Amino acid sequence: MVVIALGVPQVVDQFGLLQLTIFAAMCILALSLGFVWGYGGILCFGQSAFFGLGAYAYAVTAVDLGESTAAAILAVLVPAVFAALLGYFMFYGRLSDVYLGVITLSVTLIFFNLMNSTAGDAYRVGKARLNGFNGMPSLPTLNVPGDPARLLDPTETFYLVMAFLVIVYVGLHVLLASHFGRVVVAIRENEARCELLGYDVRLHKLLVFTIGGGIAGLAGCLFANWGAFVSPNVFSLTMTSQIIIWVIVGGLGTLVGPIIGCLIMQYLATTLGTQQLANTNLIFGIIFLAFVLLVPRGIVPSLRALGARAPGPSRVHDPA
Amino acid sequence: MDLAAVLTFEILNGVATLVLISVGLAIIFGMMRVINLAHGEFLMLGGYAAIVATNHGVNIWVAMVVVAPLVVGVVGVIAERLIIRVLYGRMIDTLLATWGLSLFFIGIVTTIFGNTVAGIGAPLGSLGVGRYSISLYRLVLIGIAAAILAVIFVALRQTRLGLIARGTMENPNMAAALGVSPPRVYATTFGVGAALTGLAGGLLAPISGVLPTVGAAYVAKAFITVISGGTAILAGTAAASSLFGSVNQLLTYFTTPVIGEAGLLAAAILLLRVLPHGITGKLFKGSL
Amino acid sequence: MLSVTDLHARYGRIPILNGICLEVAAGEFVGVLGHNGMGKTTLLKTLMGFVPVQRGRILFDGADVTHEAAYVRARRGLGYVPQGREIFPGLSVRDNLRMGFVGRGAEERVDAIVQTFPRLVPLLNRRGGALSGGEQQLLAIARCLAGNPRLILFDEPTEGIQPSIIEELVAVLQTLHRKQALTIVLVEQNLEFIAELATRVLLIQKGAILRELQPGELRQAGVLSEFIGVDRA
Amino acid sequence: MSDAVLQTLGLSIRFGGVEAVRGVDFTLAERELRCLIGPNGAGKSTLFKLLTGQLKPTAGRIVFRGHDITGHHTHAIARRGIGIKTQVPSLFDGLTVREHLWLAARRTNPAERARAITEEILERIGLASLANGAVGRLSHGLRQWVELGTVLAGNPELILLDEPAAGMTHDEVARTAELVREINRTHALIVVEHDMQFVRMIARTVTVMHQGAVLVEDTMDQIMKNATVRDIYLGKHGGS
Repeated sequence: MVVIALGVPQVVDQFGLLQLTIFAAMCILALSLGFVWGYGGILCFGQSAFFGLGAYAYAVTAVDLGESTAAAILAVLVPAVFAALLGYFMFYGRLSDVYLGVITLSVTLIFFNLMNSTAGDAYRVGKARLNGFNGMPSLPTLNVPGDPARLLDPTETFYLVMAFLVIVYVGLHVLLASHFGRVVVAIRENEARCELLGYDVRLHKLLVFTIGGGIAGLAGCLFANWGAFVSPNVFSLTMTSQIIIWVIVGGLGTLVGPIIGCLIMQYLATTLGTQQLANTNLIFGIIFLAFVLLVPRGIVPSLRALGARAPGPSRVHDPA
Repeated sequence: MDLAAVLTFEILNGVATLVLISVGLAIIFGMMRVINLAHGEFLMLGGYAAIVATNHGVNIWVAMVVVAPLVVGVVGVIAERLIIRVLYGRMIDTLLATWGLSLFFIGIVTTIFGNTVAGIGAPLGSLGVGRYSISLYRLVLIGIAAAILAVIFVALRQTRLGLIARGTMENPNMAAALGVSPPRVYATTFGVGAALTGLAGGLLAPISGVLPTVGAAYVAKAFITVISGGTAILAGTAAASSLFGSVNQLLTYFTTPVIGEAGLLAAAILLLRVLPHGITGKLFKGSL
Repeated sequence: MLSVTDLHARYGRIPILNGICLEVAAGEFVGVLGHNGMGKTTLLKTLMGFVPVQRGRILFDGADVTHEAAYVRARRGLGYVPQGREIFPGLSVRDNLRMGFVGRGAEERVDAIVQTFPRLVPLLNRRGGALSGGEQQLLAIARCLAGNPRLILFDEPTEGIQPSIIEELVAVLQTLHRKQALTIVLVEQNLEFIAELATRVLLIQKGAILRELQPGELRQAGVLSEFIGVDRA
Repeated sequence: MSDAVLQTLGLSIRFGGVEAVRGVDFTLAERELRCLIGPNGAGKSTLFKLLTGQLKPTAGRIVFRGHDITGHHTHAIARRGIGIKTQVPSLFDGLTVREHLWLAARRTNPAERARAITEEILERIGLASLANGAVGRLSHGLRQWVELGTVLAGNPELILLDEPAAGMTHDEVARTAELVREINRTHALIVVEHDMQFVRMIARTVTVMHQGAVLVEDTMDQIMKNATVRDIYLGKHGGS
């Protein structure tokens, strides 16, 4: 992965590089839900709330300070803290799965409505005007820490986003292999048994949810930086649906799955967007339904199951 | 005095809107424990049905009160047959499938009508209250919301179908052991819930206009109302609508709509922290 | 009337029924005796259609009902009085009875049925959930009768019931069997109750019929010990 | 009182109109093995759920090793040292047998020690050959063993076993009895079981519950001679 990443800017043109940068940022977002839902078993339908909060936190801070380092840090912290707060109410109130899904979805939709109605001079944070549905244009992009004048060029941004993707991917792998991670998976399998073994289920879920919120915020920061623009659409139903579809298509319980799902669907969305043959929502709705009804486990786990059933001669070890 | 009257009207209006947009969802949730994520799109379809019918010369009242619920009711029955029934007992898959359905509806309506706002003029005029004026049509909506709750109450209490519905809701297996067919009850429930949602969509079309993504504007409030209400269809909807409608309208009146929305959400999250099964999960147990 | 061959069923992943064979002729009162966890309740739930059959066959009145839905079996005339009674707690006693027969003329039917259960008459407008265990048991039987079944499956009607009402239950069941000629299958761990009522007793153990006894044999010391599990051979 | 591992005082729980457990006073001594029997609905499993915090009592207190644990969270009670094998095995279907034991052992032990405990328990319950298989595919009997092993790996001070012999063959029942006696050398246990043969293999003192209350407490021999106990088992409705 790292080798490919380093080689890419040499062979791809500027437009392709920008495309790949945004794809990578979205993969980080996909990973955040793949972790929270696929491993933590937390049905979060509102991952875009944290993504959007990250984007707005970056936008507002960057405009106010004219420097991106603090903005990027806040873009991770603000959604993480918000996730912790929301998570506290949900997990310590012992809301069931379905309620959790609906509440998180409602939260992001209310953010959407809220941000849409912040047009006008009254809605500003310091120098930063929120601008309602028009969004915040011309945001300062990422600069070298401590040197606001030295902005990152597209190639550097690409490297940076790829580096974050690798760090998040590897970091989640390490986390899942740790004691904490294995307890998280055990909670997904059977909450009651975990409690009977003495593990605090609520606390573990809260931590997973908070980490997921922070990662989604990072993706939001990279997204806002990529277009130097953020609008309430980061909270929209379409946005939050997309994240769910990535994970469903790719498969729950893997980290590669959401990345693959994200890449396939992003590619599809880009292609559909340019040719206007059929409405994107229509196609997405059909894919969504098809996967839930026909391939409920998603691509990666289904392929793995196929692979496990097929007689692979190199994997057969006779114990005798 | 005028202010008090207008404020009361605003609050009743907020409550009535919540009742209208959430009662269909509440029926489906209360009876089947299914949360229909395409609920917002059912509202949207109701709006389009009313507008298209009106533009084709149908009387606006007939379009809103007859055509919209009929169209959406049929859509609901078809959706139950093709999707919900297949996933019966798999709650999360049902949620996801209805989400797919929601995108599908948005897509298909956008393809047909385009991504622009359609609307019809609100019938009736307005009424002067001292220095203020209130819309007669909104006054009628308050009446309709109250009437819907009353009709549901009577239907559940007094009719044979209502008895079967209440029995199946309490214990579907025992109802089946007595010869009641739960699949048929569920199909009917989903149809009735969808039809009421279509009715709400039709009635709200003159006020807010319709566009393919209008569902998102309503649906969060509807979910919050139903979940906070708990499983009792009538008591839950009425209690949660009254609470959130008042919070929302009062905050909106004295501050801004933004704070009104945020206040509604905060009130719901606080409420669910205290009562995880909703208002009727603990209080008013066993009510309709 | 009811013919069961080699019935296998499991609860989740736990096998509960391991090849039950059972023949019930019209007019019989068959008692199935067994301890907790021996598969009594699962047997009735499988017969009623709430637990899927893994292997074997169920014939009711000559028709193969093995894979039919519960409500279809109920409409064929199979009645069910479940363990724990399963009264609709939020419905009134009258509505509970009306649930037993939702067709036309339900009111008259309810009035007629209640005559046989005088204890329920003053309670008709009470919520089902507010009744005592014994009253609920009578209501569950009355509700089942409202549907006019030809064969009734009873699941431990004496569980958690006061002795005085158990005597009343004996009388009610005797009337149903002798005067109304209903066919009855009753599962119980209450040995006395079965001995008093059944015309034939089957001993169920680990999901299979261990052997058949005459009601009189139930009072023999050897059988008693075997049932309790003290002197298992 | 100081040598009591567990003590309940007037423990009760009510579901709607039904009092499933009524004023239970129960004392368990250090290293004691107690069998809990009684007909269906006597309140045995409910009592276990109260002891592990899965249900909150409506009245009464639970004292474990001198600490009042009434109303504490399930995980907090488990941390104090109460382990339970539930009636229907409660397991992580997607995880392997080894992972089960490791998760239980690792909570109180460093990684190295947890691995050692895992291997030791695998040998002890005889599941070493299945250690890397997903538990979801195992038969009911084997699942019982996995759960027992998981409880042991956590090394709780008090072990509750709810129907440990259910669904086992005669040989397996005998092996389970052997294991229970062995555990009892170092741990206090309460065992709920319907299989009277199994109870006779392990029991010294037996508590009989009926309709939510403790009916009688005595040695196994005395219990079997007790007329009231016989009556409730035969359905003569005695004792109420």
